[in-house]
Amino acid sequence: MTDTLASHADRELNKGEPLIEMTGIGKSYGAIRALRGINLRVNAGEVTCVLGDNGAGKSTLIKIMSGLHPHNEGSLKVDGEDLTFSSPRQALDHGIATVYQDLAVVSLMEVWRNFFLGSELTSGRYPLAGLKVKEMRRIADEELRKMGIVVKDINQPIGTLSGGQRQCVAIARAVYFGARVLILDEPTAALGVKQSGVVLKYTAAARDAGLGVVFITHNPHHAYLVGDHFIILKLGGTALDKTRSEVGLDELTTQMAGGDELTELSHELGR
Amino acid sequence: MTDTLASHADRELNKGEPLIEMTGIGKSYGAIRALRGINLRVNAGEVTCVLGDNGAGKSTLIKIMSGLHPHNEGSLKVDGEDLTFSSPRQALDHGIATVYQDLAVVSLMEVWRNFFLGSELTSGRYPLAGLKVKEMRRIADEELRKMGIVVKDINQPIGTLSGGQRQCVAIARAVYFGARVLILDEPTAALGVKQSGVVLKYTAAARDAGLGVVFITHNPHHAYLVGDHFIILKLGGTALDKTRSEVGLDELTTQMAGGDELTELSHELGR
Amino acid sequence: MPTESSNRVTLSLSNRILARPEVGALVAAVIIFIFFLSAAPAFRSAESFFTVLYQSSTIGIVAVGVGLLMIGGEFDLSAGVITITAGLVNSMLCWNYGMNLWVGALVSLAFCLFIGFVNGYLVMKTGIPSFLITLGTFFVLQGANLGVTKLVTGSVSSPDISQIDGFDSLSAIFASSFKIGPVTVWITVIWWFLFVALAAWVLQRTRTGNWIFAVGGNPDSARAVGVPLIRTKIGLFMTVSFFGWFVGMHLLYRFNTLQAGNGVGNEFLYIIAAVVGGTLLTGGYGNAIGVAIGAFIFGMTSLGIVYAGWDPNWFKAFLGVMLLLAVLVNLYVKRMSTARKVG
Amino acid sequence: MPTESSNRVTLSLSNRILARPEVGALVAAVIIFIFFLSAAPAFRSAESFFTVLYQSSTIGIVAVGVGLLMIGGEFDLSAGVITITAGLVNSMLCWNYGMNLWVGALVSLAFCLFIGFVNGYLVMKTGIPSFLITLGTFFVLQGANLGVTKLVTGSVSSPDISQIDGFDSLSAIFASSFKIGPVTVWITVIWWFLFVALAAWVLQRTRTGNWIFAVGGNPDSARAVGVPLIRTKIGLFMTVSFFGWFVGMHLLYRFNTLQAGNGVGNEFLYIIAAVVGGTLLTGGYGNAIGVAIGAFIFGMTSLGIVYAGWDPNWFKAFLGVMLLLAVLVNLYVKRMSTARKVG
Amino acid sequence: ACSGGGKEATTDDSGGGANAAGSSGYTIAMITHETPGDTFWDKIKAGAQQAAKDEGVTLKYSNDPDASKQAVLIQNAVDSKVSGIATTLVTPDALAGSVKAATDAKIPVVGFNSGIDQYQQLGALMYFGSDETVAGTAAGKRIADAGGKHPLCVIQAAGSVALEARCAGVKSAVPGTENLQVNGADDGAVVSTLQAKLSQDKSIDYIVTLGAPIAIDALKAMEAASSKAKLITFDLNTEAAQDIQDGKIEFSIDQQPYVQGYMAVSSLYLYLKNGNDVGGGKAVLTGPSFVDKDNIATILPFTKKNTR
Ligand SMILES: Nc1ncnc2c1ncn2[C@@H]1O[C@H](COP(=O)(O)OP(=O)(O)OP(=O)(O)O)[C@@H](O)[C@H]1O
Ligand SMILES: Nc1ncnc2c1ncn2[C@@H]1O[C@H](COP(=O)(O)OP(=O)(O)OP(=O)(O)O)[C@@H](O)[C@H]1O
Ligand SMILES: [Mg+2]
Ligand SMILES: [Mg+2]
Repeated sequence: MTDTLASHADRELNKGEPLIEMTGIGKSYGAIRALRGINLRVNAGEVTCVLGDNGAGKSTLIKIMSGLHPHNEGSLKVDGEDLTFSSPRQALDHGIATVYQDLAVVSLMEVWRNFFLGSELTSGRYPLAGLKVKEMRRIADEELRKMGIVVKDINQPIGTLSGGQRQCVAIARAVYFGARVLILDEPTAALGVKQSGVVLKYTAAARDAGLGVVFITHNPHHAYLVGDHFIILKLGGTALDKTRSEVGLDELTTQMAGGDELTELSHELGR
Repeated sequence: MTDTLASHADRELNKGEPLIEMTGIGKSYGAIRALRGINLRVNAGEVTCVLGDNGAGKSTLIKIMSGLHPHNEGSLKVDGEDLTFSSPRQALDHGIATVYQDLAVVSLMEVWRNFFLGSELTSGRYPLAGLKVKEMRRIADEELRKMGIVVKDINQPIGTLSGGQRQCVAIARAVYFGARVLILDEPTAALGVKQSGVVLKYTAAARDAGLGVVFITHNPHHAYLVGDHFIILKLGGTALDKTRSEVGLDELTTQMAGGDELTELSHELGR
Repeated sequence: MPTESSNRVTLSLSNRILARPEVGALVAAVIIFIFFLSAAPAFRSAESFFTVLYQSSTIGIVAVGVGLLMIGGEFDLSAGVITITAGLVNSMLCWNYGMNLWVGALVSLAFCLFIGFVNGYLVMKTGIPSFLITLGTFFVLQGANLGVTKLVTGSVSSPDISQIDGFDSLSAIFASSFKIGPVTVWITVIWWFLFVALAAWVLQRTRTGNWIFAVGGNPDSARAVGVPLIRTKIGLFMTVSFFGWFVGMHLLYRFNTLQAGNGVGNEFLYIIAAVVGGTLLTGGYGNAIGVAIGAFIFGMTSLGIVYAGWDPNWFKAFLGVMLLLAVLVNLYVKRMSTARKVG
Repeated sequence: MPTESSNRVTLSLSNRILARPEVGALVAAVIIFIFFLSAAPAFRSAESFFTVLYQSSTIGIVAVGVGLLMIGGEFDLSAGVITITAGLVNSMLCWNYGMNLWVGALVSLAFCLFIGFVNGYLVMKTGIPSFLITLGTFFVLQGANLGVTKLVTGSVSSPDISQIDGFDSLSAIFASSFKIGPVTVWITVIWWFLFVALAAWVLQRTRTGNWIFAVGGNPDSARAVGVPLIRTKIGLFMTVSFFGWFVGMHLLYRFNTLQAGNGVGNEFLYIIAAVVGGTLLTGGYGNAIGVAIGAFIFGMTSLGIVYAGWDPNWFKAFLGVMLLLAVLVNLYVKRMSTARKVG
Repeated sequence: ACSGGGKEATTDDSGGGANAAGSSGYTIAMITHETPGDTFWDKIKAGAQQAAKDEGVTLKYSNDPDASKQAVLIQNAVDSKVSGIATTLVTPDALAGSVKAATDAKIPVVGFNSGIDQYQQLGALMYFGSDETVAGTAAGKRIADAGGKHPLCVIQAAGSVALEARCAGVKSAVPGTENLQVNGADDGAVVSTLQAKLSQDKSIDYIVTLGAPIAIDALKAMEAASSKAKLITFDLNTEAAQDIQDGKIEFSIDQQPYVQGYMAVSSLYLYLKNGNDVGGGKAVLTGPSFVDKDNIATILPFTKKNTR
C-alpha cells in the first residue's frame, strides 16, 4: 500500500514545506455567507484536520481549495503562487486531488471507469488511442481489494454498489492519483470500522510519503489518530486553530461538542 | 421533545410486543444476492441495532421493511399479519416511518415542504383544500431547532443545505411523524458530535414512548448507547444476533471490526 | 456558541419577488411588449392586444396542463393532436349516429381522459420515458385521426355540425365571444385565466401541488415518503388530456369542421411556453403563471412579427431570436435575484 | 471472515451478451424484419433491403452524432435543418460567386462547425438547457434558409449546381452508388457503417468516450475529477453539426438542388433512432451500434409500410405502433438480462 | 334525439361493372408530395382509386413532402417491380435520378400535378395537371382586371415550392402582391395571424388563399378584422363551394385534382394495355379553370361527393 503511494508521490516534496496557504478566505452563495476570514496552511508531510458542526462550512472550504467554487474574499496561494482556481482541472494540475462528500461518482458508469475517470490510461497520446482496459480493470480491482472492498463485478455500474462501497472507490481513486495534496471530505463517515481503519492507514501513509493531507471529519477520535494540525470551524468562522502539540483529544472533543456530550449523554440515556 | 413524541405515539403500543417479524428473508438484485436467511424482530419499546460492513446488506434489509423493494424469500409479518409491501405508502400506513441513507429529500423543494412531504397539513379533506403553510413553516422550524439545526431560511431549497443538515431534516421528519416503528439508516454518519447526540436522544425518547426502533450504524459506540438487541450482518447473512444482556460493547466492537482495530491502529500509526 | 443571528439572513422584499420563477418571464414579456409597441404601429390597439390574448389562450390552455406535467417530470407529445382527436370524436359520433352534441362532447371527454390514462399507465408500468410513449400515441392518434375520418366521412375533414342539436349551448361555452367597445373578447381568454389561477392555486397551496413538485424533483424520494407516485403522474397525464379536449371543443365549435391532419406541431409550442415561463425541463420546478406568461410571449411574438409587417420568409428566424432573448432575459433576472448580497 | 466467493458472481456469457445496450434494439429489429418479410412480398428482395439501408443511412449518419450528444446529456433540435443549411451555403455561394464547389463545401463545413460551436458555447455559458438553445437555432436556421434562398435565387429552392466545377469529384464522395448484381448500393451506407464503427470505438475504447459518458451521467462529478466538461460538450455539438453537414452534402450532390424549407422534423427522427437504440434520454448511457439499429428500425418500418401497401392514411398509426413495439421489446430484453439468476 | 344536419342517407354510386382490384394484373404506384391530411390530395387519391377500380388495377399510394424522401419512395416502387409509376414532379431536379432508375428498369412513368416543363426531359411519358405559375398568373390577371392593387397571398406551408409558385404567379400579374405565412396545421393560429395582418395593413384589397380550408379561416379573420377585402382561393371543398354560391368567395382556381389522379392511373393503364399516348406527346392540362357564381351550381353537388 505504502509502496503504491510512495511510487506515485512527487519526489520533490520536502516535509513541512507549505503547499497551500489560505489567508482571509471568504465565500458567499448568493445571499448566504458560508465562510469568512479563514486562514489555513497545508504543509507537505502533515495532516491538517478540519472539524466542525453540520453546515459550518467545511465542504465549502475544500471546494475552494479544489477549484470547484472560486472564493470571494482573501487569497489562496499554491506553492507560493497566488491563484484563483476556475476549474477542478487546474487544481488537479497543481497536484490537488479531492474526494468529495457529495460528488463522488458517475452512477451509470462501471466501477473501473469511475476509478480512472479523468486520468485514463491510454496506449498513446493521439485522440483515438485505445484505452488500456484490461490494465485499468486489474488496477482498479487491486486497489479496491487493498481497501478491503471486494466488489462483485468490477464491470457493474457503480450506482449498484452500497453507499460505503462507492465512497471507498472514490477514496481509493484519490489516493491512487493523489500526487501532492490529498483532500478528503468526511471519508470515514459512511464506512464501517474496518474500512475506516484502512482509510486512516492510507491517510497516514500519504503523510509519510510526504503529501499534504486535508482531512475533514466529525469524529475527533479519527482526527486525533492522524492529525498534525486541527482547525475547528463554527458558523463559517474559525473557532480553534492549534497544532497537535497544543491540543489534546479531550480538548478537541470538548470543543467540537460544546462539552463532553457523549459521556453526558450516556448518563442521560441511563445505560 | 419527548412530549412531541409521546403525543404522536400510538397509545396502543405495549412494550415488548412484536411489531415486525422477519423470518428467512432473502433478496436478490438480478444476479446479485444481497441478503439471505435473515431473522429479525422489532419489538415495541425496544431499539434493534443492525451493524455490518459496507455492502453487508443493511440498507437492503430496511428497504424491505419499509416497502421500497419487495423481498424474494422468507416471510415478513407486521402486527402478526403476513405481508409483502408493494409500496412505501403501505408501510407508512402500517406506521413504519423510515429515514433512508440515500433517498432523503427532494433537493429543489423548500425545507418545510420536504419536512411535510407526504403528510401535509391541509385545512380540509377536499382536493383543493389549502395547505396550512404558516403552521407547517412554524412546526418545521421548531422541530429543526430542537435538533440544534438552525437553517438560514426555512423557505430555501433543501438542496442548498449541507449534507448533514439535509440528513437532520429527514430525521426530524421521521421522528415527528413516526407513529409505531421508526427506521433509521445510518442517521449519525454525516452528523457532528452534537447533532449525533441529539439523534441518539431522540432514538431513546422514541423507545421510551413505546415505539419500535431499527437503528443502523457503523458505530458500535452509538449502537451500544441506545440498543436493546444487536444484529451484525456479513455478506448478506447474519453473523451475530444477541440481546443487550448477552453482549458487551467490547464484543460488539470486536465482531464489527474483526479485532479491536482502532486500538491496534493507534499503535500501528505510532501515535 | 456565538449568536445564531450572525449569518442568519432575511431576504429583502425585492429579493423575494425577484426569486419567484415567473418574474424572469414577466420581465421578458414586458420587454418584448414594449419592443413591439415601438416597432409595430398596428400593435398599439386594444383590438390587437386581445387578438394576441386569444392566440395565446389557445396555446396557453393546453400549456397549463403541459406545464404541470413537466413540473411532474414528464412530457406529453400527444397534446397537440389530441385536440383534433377530441373534436373529431365529438363531431363524427354525433353526425354518424345523430346524437345530441352534448353526448358526443362527453364521450369525447371520456375518450381523451382514457388516452391520458393510457399514456400515464404505460409510462409508469413500463418505465419507458414518457417522451417515447407519448411519441407513440402522437403517431397513433395522428394516423387514426386521418384513417377514421376518411372511413367515416369519406373525406379528410369532419362534417359541418352546426345544425345538430346542442350546438348553440356548446358553442356558447367553448367558442363564444363578446364585445367591450370595439374589442372582441373570446371566452377562451377568460377560461385560460381561470385555469391558470386554478393551476397556480393547486401547485402552491394544495397537497396535490406539493406532490407534483415532489414526483418531478425526485420520484424515488417522493415515493419513499409515501407520495402516491403512480396516481399523481397518471393524474397529470389526464389533466393534459383534459385541457387538450377543452381546446379541441373550442376549435370544433368555433370552426364547425376540423381538418383531420391538423394539430401536429403544437405540442412543442406548449413545451416552449412552459419552458420560457421558467419550468425546468427536467422537472421539479416551475409555476403556472410563468407558463401563462410563456404562452403570452409566444403569442405576442408570432403575431407581433405580422403586426410589424416583417418579411414573412424570415418569420421563423425572428421567432427564434425572440425565443432566445426571452430565455436569456429570464435567466439574467434569476441570476440577479440570487447574486444580490445581503448586508 | 467467510470466503469471499460466497456471493461473488461471474455472469454467464449469454447474460453478458444480453446485458449490452444494443441487444434489445437488435431483437426488436429482427422481429420487425421478419414481420415485414411475411407481410410485404415486395420487401423480400435484396434491392428493397438496400433501399431500406439507404433510407436508414441518411437518418443514421446524423443519428450517430445525435446519439453521442444525447449520451453526453444534451439535445440538438437544429440537427435536421442544418443539413439543408449546409447544402444551401455550399450551392448558393458557388452559384452566386462562381466558386469551385470544393471551396463552397469547405466553407459550408466551417460554417456548420461554427453553428455547432455556438450551440455548445451558449449552452455551457448560459446554463440554459440545450433543448431551448437549439430550438432557438432551429428556428433561426429555418428562417434564414428560407429568407436567404429567397433573397439570392428569388425562389425557395437552390439553383442546380451540377454544371459547376468540382461537382463530379464531390458527388463521387458524397452521393455515388455502385451496383452489385441488380442491387444499387449507395455510398452513404458505407459511410454510415464507417461512422458507426468509429463512434463505437470512440465511446467504448477511448478516453474521449469515457468523458462523454461521464459528462452525460453526472456533469458535476465529471468536472470535479478533472474531465474538461465544456470542451467535451462543445465538441459533441460540433460532431452533430459535422454529421449534419455530411448528410447535407449528400442531399446536395445527389439531388443537385435543395428545397429551402426541408429538413424540418428530421431532428426528431434522429432522437427517436437514438432512443429506440437504447440511449437514455437523460444522458450517460447508450451505444453507437444501438443507435444505428434504431435508425434501421425506423427506416425499415417507414418503408416497410409502403412495401406492404397499407392504407397511407393510417401510415402514422402503424409507425406509432411499431415504435412502441420496438421500445417494449427492447425493454423486455433488458429486463430478462438482469432478472436471470445465477446459481 | 332527433336532429338535423347529421349524416345523410348515402347511396352507393359506385355502380355496377366495377372490376375487382388487380383483375387486370397491373400494379400502379402513385407517389406524391402530399402533406398528410390535405383535402386537395384526398381528391387526387379519390380519382386515382376510382380509376384503379374502373380498370381493375392495384393502386399503391405513398407520399412525402420532403423531396429526398419522395425520391426514396419512387425507388421503393421500382424495387417492388410495379407495372407503372405516377408521380408528382414538384422538384424535378431532385427526382430526376429516381425517375431515371424507373425508366432504366423499363417501368413507364407518368407525371402529374406539377412538373409540366420538365416531365419530358426526365423521361416521363405523359403529364396531367396544370401549371402552378400559370394558374397563379391567371388568378392575378383576374384580380388586376377587377382593380385589385394589393393582394395578400397566404402560404400555409413554409418553403413549399408549389405554393410559392402560385404566389409568384399572382405577383407577376399584380406587382403589389404580398406574401404571408401561416401555420396551416392550426386553424386558430391561421385566423389570428390573418386578423393581425389585416389590421396591420388596411390597404389589402384581395386575399388569395392556396387551399380551401384556409379560405374558410380567412372568412372568419376578415369578419373579425372588419376587412372589406375580397377573397379568392385555390382548390375547392364543400364549404368553399357553398361560400362561392353565397358570394363570400369571389372565385376559386380549380385544377380538377380528381381528374389528375384519375387520368394518371388511366393513362398508365392504357399505355400498358394498348400502348396509348394520351395527349399525343403533349401535356394534358386539367386547369386552371375558374369556379365562380356562374358555374358553381353545377359543381356544388360534385364537391359533396369529394370528386371536385
Ligand atoms: N450551493 C449552495 N447554495 C446556497 N447555500 C449553500 C450552498 N452550498 C452550501 N450552502 C450553505 O453553506 C453553509 C456551509 O455548507 P457546507 O456544505 O460547507 O457545510 P459542511 O461544514 O460541509 O456541513 P456538513 O458537515 O453537514 O457536510 C450551509 O449553511 C449551507 O446551507
Ligand atoms: N439496485 C441494486 N442493484 C444491484 N445491486 C445492488 C443494488 N442495491 C444494492 N446492491 C448490492 O447489494 C449489496 C448490499 O447493499 P446495501 O446497500 O444493502 O449495503 P449496506 O450494508 O447498506 O452498505 P453501506 O453500509 O455501505 O451503506 C451490495 O453489494 C450492493 O452492491
Ligand atoms: Mg460537508
Ligand atoms: Mg447502506
